[in-house]
Amino acid sequence: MPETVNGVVFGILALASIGGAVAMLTTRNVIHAAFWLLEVMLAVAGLFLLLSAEFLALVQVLVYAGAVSVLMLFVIMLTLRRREDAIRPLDASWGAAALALLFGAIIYVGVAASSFTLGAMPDEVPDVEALGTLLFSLDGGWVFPFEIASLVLLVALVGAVWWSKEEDR
Amino acid sequence: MSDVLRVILPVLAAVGLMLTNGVVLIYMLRKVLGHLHLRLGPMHVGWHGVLQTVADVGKLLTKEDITPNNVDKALFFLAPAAVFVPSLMAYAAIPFSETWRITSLDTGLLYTFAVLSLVPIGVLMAGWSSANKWALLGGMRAAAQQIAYEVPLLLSVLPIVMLSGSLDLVEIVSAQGGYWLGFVPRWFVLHPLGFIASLIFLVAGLAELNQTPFDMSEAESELVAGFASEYSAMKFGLLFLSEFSNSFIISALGITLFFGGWTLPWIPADWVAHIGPIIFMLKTYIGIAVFMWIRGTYPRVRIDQLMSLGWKRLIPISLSLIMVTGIAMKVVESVRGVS
Amino acid sequence: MQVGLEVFLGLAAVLFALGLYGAISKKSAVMVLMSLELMAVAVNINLVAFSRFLTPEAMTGQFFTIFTMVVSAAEIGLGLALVLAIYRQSRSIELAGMNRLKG
Amino acid sequence: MGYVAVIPLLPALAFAILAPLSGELRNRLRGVAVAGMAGSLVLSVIAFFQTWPGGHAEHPVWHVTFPLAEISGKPLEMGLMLDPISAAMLLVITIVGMCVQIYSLGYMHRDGRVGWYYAALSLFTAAMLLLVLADNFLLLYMAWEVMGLCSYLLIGFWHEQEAPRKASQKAFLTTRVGDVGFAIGLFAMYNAAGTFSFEGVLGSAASWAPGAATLVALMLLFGAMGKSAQVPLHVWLPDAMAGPTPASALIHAATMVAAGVYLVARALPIFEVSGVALTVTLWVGAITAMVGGLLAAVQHDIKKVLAYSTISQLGYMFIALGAGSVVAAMFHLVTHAFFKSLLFLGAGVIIHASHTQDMREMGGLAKHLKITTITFTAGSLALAGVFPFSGFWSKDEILAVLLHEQQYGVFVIALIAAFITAFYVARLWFRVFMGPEQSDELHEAHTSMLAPMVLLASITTVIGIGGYWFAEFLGHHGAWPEPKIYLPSLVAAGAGLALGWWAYGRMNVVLNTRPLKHRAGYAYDMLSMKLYFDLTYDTFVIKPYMRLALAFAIFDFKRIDGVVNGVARSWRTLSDRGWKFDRTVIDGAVNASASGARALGSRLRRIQVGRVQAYQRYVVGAVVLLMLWTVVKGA
Repeated sequence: MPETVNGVVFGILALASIGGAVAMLTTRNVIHAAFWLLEVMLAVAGLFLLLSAEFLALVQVLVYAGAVSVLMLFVIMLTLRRREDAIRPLDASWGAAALALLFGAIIYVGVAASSFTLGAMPDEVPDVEALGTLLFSLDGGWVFPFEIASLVLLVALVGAVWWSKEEDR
Repeated sequence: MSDVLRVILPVLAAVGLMLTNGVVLIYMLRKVLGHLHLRLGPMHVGWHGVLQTVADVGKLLTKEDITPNNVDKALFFLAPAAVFVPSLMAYAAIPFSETWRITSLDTGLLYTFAVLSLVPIGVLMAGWSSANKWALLGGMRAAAQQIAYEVPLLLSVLPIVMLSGSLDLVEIVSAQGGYWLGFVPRWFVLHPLGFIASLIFLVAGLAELNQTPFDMSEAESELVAGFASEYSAMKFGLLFLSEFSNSFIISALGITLFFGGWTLPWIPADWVAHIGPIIFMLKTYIGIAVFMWIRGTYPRVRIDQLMSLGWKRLIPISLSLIMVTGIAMKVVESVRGVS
Repeated sequence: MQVGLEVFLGLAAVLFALGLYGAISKKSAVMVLMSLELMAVAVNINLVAFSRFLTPEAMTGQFFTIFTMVVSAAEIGLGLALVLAIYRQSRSIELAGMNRLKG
Repeated sequence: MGYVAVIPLLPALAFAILAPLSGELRNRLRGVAVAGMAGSLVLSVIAFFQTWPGGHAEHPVWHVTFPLAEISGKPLEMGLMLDPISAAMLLVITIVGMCVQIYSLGYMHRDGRVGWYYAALSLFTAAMLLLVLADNFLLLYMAWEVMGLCSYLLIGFWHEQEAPRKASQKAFLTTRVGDVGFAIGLFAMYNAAGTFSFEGVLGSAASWAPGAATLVALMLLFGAMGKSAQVPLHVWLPDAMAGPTPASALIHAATMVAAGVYLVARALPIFEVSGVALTVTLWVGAITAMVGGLLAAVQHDIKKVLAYSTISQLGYMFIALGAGSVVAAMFHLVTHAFFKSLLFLGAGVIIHASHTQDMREMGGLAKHLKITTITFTAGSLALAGVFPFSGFWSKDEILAVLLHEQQYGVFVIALIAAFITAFYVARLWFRVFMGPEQSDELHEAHTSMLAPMVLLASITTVIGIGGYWFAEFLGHHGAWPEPKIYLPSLVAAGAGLALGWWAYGRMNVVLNTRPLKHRAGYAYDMLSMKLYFDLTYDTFVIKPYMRLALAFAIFDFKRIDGVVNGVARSWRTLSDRGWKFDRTVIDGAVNASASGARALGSRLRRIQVGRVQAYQRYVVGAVVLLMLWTVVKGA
């Protein structure tokens, strides 16, 4: 029974994410594309929930949906000179399509040829508390990579502020 | 079938609560602001005007739903829902009492913030799709403000998470049980670090709600009604409703984090065990009344003042508060360990 | 229906290929950045799925996901700042116009 | 008793705090130096009373060593120790140092670099304290050199002026000559004893190879002569008076110049083994006492009188050492430190009041500077050796030792020196304090300057009586003065004072004629030329050296430069050829490869379209190819 529920939920989320991605690439309106991207992000957050990655799902919503999408929308709106500029040509490219298709096909072949035939998820379920403990424990934990990641973020923040400063340059 | 019921009933309850809350809050806002302005507010429909809101709802429901010509139709229709749904979802983790809540989550606090972070998207959607410069400006202002103040809001909560050691809202409330010195309730608002955190939370929360003194997004004198300018009838109603619902959620979060949630001090817990939700609602409405009090008292700040307050004051303060909390906890721990 | 690891991998592959297509075909810098995000998300699905199926206790993939999220947040912040800076210079965010560093 | 190690540390700490600061801040924080000094003083007093009653000279009261390194199997140890001699020295250094620092608060307060002055003073004090606490000759030598540096810094404190600058160089170089001797002595000592520690060296001195002890002793004596300004290395001390007066009081009267005496006193067993060295010490002391006294008698600069007087008194101490008496030398060192620093501090007040250093322009100060007069008089009488002031007792002890050792010749010289001392003391005193006033704005100094002087004067007045217990403290038998010694001594002092009064005090007028000059013109000229020491050095050392340097310079220009230029010219010719080769052959090859690369580049640049997405496609294409390869290979 739960297997079926899982399958149905996965099917919906997969449809949502792939459909959203396709819509994002095919819509001619940039603003709509950004909203479609948001939809994909939310669907992926759902996929994370399906994979019992509760914390990551919430971070996905908080970061990608809550922050990155809004940032995208802001930049789009700031770089449009007229409202009508939001409508853009479709930019279809057969070469790119062929390349991407080839890429996907090879990955598909690789996955199909691989030995990953794990049918069911293991019964052990990761939980948030263990995640936090592992993330911040000094021995065998991830605290140093985590600190480095925070440094990366800080540097990026400073860089972004510097770049987007209006005057004095 | 009971599984399905267990899912659907709480959702229906949340929707009901949200709608009732909206109706009640409109009346309350009118009355509170009226009395703050030394006037009476609505008086004619029903006893002391209690039915005024009901009449307003009727008006909203029956009005013609106008869709202006140039709007981006899909987004224009989606926007009210995009504002309403996250606001509704946020009720899921609020603990009205130890047992009265829609779902129990280990990460309830994070969940609430994640859901609330989706609100600006709906606002942007509404602002953009309206094809109206007031709406667009209002929407962008509101979104920028909410994005900016989400950061200090989240950061101000982290000391509480550190002190109580959990993201679970129920655990945070139960961490506030007991007394300091035998009579001071262990509410985090009475904790020296928690007090500073609560002040930051109050300011950031007000900004997050686009409430006076931070209501640039719908400053009537500048932007008509902000991102909601072009909306009418029930779509407008939804936007309005979710705004009231948001202030309910922020107030409820504040009550949970700093004022002991559904508990009452000095009264044995089993006496009030069954009226926990009532206590919680009362506290929440007192919090909302404080918001309204501030709204009726303070003038509006300028947008650049708002931004610099958020980025240059609140974020550094809350970051250092986190650091101080960590150090203080280590010190206390080592002192305890020694003695 | 059983949802196995390879199903997640396949979904991620499709999303990645779509993102790749967008990244190399779109003419607008913002659209390219959005496509890059799509690719990053596809990678994250892979990581989390591997983590769930292979190391549910150690959660290695989840940690990597946290780091890729950090990196892609940094990337998107810088990318958008760059787009804004370029827009301020040339009033355009068309990638075709961004060839002033060409030797 | 580990706190003893803190005694030199406190002033060192004060230096470490003050030295890196900016000038302004340093000036304001000079109290740090005073505080460090006060701390050292308190600890020194405690250390002294813990050492009391002394008497066990062989075993230090407190001793700590730590290994520093190992040299060919032999451990090199450094350490500190406290024995009665150290304790007495500690007390003298810290009391005088404290007085000088307090005095300087008033004396130097208008100087713009007073902070640096205090820093240098602190460093000096730290080094001196370390020197007396050292338990080995090497550490002693190190502290010794640091003191030399501080002396250089303080003499040249006003380095904007020419005289202090030259004087500081002279002092540094002259003492350096002695220090070379000291260093050679250390090498010889290590060669002979295999250690530097006092215990090891002095214990084994008796068993050294013949001549080794003499060499070591003479070399150490040479070093001591440089530091303690003994003839013929005394020339730097009078010039050193160009430094600030309080610094002179501390360094060039009370402590640093006494370090030579301390060194010889420490190393006296080696001298006793040698015998010859002892005699040399005795005669060096006698000649210095004589020369210093004679030269002091003809100086007009008040500070130079005191400087030559210091030289003379240090000669006295060497006489005592030469006679083999550590007690007499150390006792005179102690009393001299107090009364001579008192005299210098008094001279500072006098110079301040009368705005000149020339005694001929002074006079009548007694009426206006009452406290200064009283304290200065006490110091003068102590210097002259008048009962009951301290100088009487310590000189008496030296004379007693000479008589006991049957050194009658030196005994007579010492008596004459005492007579001369009394004479120039009287000359100084009458010239400065009596006679008509030469300035109408004479005023007494600030209390912060007078208080240290009063303290030193009271010490000077009473300390002499403690000679008996001082000897006991150092582990020898104390003795009270005997008439056969103190009678001649008193007579000599009285005669000197009387002659001084007759020549300078009798007439209540300014003397523009000099009685002595009239009666013995030739001798006076000789003396006023400082016995031709500086002239001799100038003629026989400095001028030939300069001439030699000039000759070398000319040789350098003419011959060596010619060779160098010739080599350069031939190199130039050679490189000219090389350049031509370079142009045609090597550059040709390089240019050929460059144009080849350019041709290649102009083909390759076509793929550099400047569009991001084109590059992206290249990358993705490459990745796809790689993946294809992997999949195909894997299959």
